[in-house]
Amino acid sequence: MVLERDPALEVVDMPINMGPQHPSTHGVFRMVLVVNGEKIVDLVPHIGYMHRGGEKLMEAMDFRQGIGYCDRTEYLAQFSAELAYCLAVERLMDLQVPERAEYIRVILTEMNRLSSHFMFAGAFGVDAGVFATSFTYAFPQREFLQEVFEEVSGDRLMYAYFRVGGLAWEVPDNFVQRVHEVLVHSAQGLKDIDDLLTKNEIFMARCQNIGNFSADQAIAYGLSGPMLRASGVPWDLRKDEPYSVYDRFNFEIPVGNYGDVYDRYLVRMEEMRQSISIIEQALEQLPPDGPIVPEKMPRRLRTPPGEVYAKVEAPRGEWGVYLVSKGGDKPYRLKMRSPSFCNLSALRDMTIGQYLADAVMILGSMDIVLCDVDR
Amino acid sequence: MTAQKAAPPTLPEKQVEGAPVVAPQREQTGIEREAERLTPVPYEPGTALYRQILPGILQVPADAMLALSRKSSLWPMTFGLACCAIEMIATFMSRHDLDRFGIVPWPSPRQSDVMIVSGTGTKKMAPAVKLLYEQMPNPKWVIAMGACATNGGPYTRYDRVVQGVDKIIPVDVYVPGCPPRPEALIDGMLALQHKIMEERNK
Amino acid sequence: MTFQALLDSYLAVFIAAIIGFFLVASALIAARVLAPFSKEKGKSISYECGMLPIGSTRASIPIRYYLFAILFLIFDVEAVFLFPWAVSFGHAGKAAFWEMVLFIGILGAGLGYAWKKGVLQWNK
Amino acid sequence: MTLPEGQEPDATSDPGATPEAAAPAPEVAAETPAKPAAERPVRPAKEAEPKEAPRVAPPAGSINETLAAAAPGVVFNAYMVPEMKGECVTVEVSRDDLTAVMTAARDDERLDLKYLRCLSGVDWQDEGLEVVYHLWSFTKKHSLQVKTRVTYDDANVPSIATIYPAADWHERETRDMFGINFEGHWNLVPLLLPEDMTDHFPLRKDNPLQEIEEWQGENLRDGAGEGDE
Repeated sequence: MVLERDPALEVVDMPINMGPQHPSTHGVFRMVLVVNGEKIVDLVPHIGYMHRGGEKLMEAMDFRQGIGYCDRTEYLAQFSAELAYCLAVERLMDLQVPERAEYIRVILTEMNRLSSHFMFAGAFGVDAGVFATSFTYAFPQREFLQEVFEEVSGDRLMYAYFRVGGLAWEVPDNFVQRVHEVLVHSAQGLKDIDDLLTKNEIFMARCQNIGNFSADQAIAYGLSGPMLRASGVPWDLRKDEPYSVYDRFNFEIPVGNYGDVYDRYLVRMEEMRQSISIIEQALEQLPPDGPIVPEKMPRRLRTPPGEVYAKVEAPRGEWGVYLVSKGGDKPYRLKMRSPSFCNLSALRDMTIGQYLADAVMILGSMDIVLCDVDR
Repeated sequence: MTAQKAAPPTLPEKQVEGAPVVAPQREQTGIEREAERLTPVPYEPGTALYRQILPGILQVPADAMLALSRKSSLWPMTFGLACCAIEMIATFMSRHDLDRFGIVPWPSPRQSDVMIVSGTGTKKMAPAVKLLYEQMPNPKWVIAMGACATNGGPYTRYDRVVQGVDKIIPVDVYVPGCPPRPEALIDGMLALQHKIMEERNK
Repeated sequence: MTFQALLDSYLAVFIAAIIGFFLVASALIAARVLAPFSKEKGKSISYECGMLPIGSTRASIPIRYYLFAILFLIFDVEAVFLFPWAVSFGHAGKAAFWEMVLFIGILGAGLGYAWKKGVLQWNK
Repeated sequence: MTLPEGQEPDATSDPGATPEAAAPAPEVAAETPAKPAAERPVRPAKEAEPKEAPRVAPPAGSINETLAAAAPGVVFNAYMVPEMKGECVTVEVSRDDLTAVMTAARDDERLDLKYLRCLSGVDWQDEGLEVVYHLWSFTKKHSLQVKTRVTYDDANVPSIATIYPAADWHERETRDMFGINFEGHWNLVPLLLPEDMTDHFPLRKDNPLQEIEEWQGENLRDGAGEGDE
């Protein structure tokens, strides 16, 4: 006589819904965690809650109107998105961007990287349990940076300041002096967050050795940016495939060696220091005057038929634009290769086997922007 | 080449006189199934017990006192959808402090009074928005922050976007802007407070 | 301590209990009376981040949570005993001190044993 | 967004440096008072713009020879598009030997294209649907662009999610947007669309944009429109 066990008493894996409205999903991302006690057995990510068809609408807009959608798709690193879009169209039309415009673009993109990483540090602190302290450290620095962006482009968040071929208008006269001021604040803010989080016992215990991803796993899953560099692949588009004038600055690329959550945090912190030094070098080499739009700008932006894949090192990774054009002033097909989308696809294999509390840390370390994921 | 290749309708074999022509039942397309998920939530103010038991003359001060207390401690639910969420967080933070109005961001709908819809309401997110709105306790208000929540904003022509959150939940205050500046959101909050004081005796 | 003094000291406790009761009662009654209730379709659905709840709550919880709960309970009760001792620590005399040290020692040994057996680790 | 006023193009500017672009000569700048129609220069007739991007054979010794060696028995035509600045050789492969090419690209140590950078679908309307793969190699520092084209009614492409795990979500997204069915994909459930919407493909060219609704009066709560002032 075989005693079979009552199925009701069986310890079954419990699905937990970490849904679209959740303080630590950085937006509308939903994942169903199948949990056995504290260990995560399976993870089913659901995205698409912010899919609002940026690519379809950009096909209906000509090249000047499409820039607004780049900002709204990647709304923490707007200048990187605009830069990639402008590089794609400029390379398609073989336009030569004047010197001064290139330098101003680099300065603004690197300042945007600072403000994006400050947002990461603030949000990551909240995930680690330092409830609002890291936010109150990070956001004043973002406000200083946004002040300069507002003086330059007129808007706090949606700049639409880069144009195909250069810039929309001249920067204000005290631009260089304002940027120096803001850099002093940013350096101080970076030091505050560093003192608050990096050497913190509990923070290190929570971050180290979870969500490890080896180098070839990271390459196989198509990760890019700080996620790839934290896994030990020294790959930075600004260094290895230099675009615009990045080859004229010298800066190092921080590379982690374990690929865990703590390395990703350290890589981003080090990247902020490198960005500050890049901005300072760019400010010195900035030609004081000169055109910001090429003289021979055609009145209507018509591109020859063809295709181009332009890529930029955005704070989250490689933000690429695959632009197919059949001639005419509207892109025929425009695919935005967003780094958050590719990094997020690796979340499942990073989180299975970890504890429930670490899933939040791993998701936070990816620094995803949900509109970038769903486009 | 029609986009939705619906299954070809099956023709009834023989037509029996007088028999009602049964419309060929084809399997619902995705869009039709989604239509009933997007039905708007009716606005129900709900009636408080003290309105029945307190005599009329005492209701006026009670309403005034309640409205004053409700308006000066509005707890918004952190419901950051898209780019407007960044401006909403910037408004909560130290420079454009919302705490001075008694506005404390609250993660769960069970204890929050205001739902700030900051971002685009897509059709996939609409059932979640409706459910969260229904789960909020009753004196509740909705602020549609930004152009996307007001009428779809720059994404209004895409067919996966609900053209304005007021098509699914009743909205009280619309804050213009894409994204609205923190001052605009504060102005929206003050307008809501003014509205609460106005509507107290309904 | 005459019976009257005893009664007076318990009077304070009695008054505190009454105030506590009325505080809680007023909060509940105020919510019931003042809040405008409305029976909406989704109001009673349990909150799960905006989604319909999945999985059943009848699923049986792994046994390890029970161990954590018991350990917490033991040391919570220990803390309750520590409070009166800590208050009267100054004039309680030596014996009370060593008695409490013995008490904490026994519980500490229990914790050490549990720690060594790996109860505090979650590894399956 | 108008052109900055300082940069009014003069009438004689030739249209940019792109040789093939037959951009129409811009009209006469408007500073001079409007000339009577008779003297206005007749605009040269616009030559028909080339619809297809000019294709250049890749130089000798480039990546497509190594690919041919690595994946024998696969017929493909390789070309380069000038706009890609000589950086990307494009290989058009038929759908059946796509997996052969992909495994060769990833495993062959001469190619070593371990990184799938981007996978995108393109809807060419009458010429069918096209899937474009961008591959990159970290060690060899070269890139390859692989294209396959399928017709509308049997839009099936073998899935490469097993070869490149990065393609998993890209393929699900391309299926959502274009309806290209990737056979062999382990869970081809809609990713960006609701789970039960498998017959609506938003990014196809014949799927129109939604009309902007006029004032949405009937959906607003009654009395919400009047405002109190």
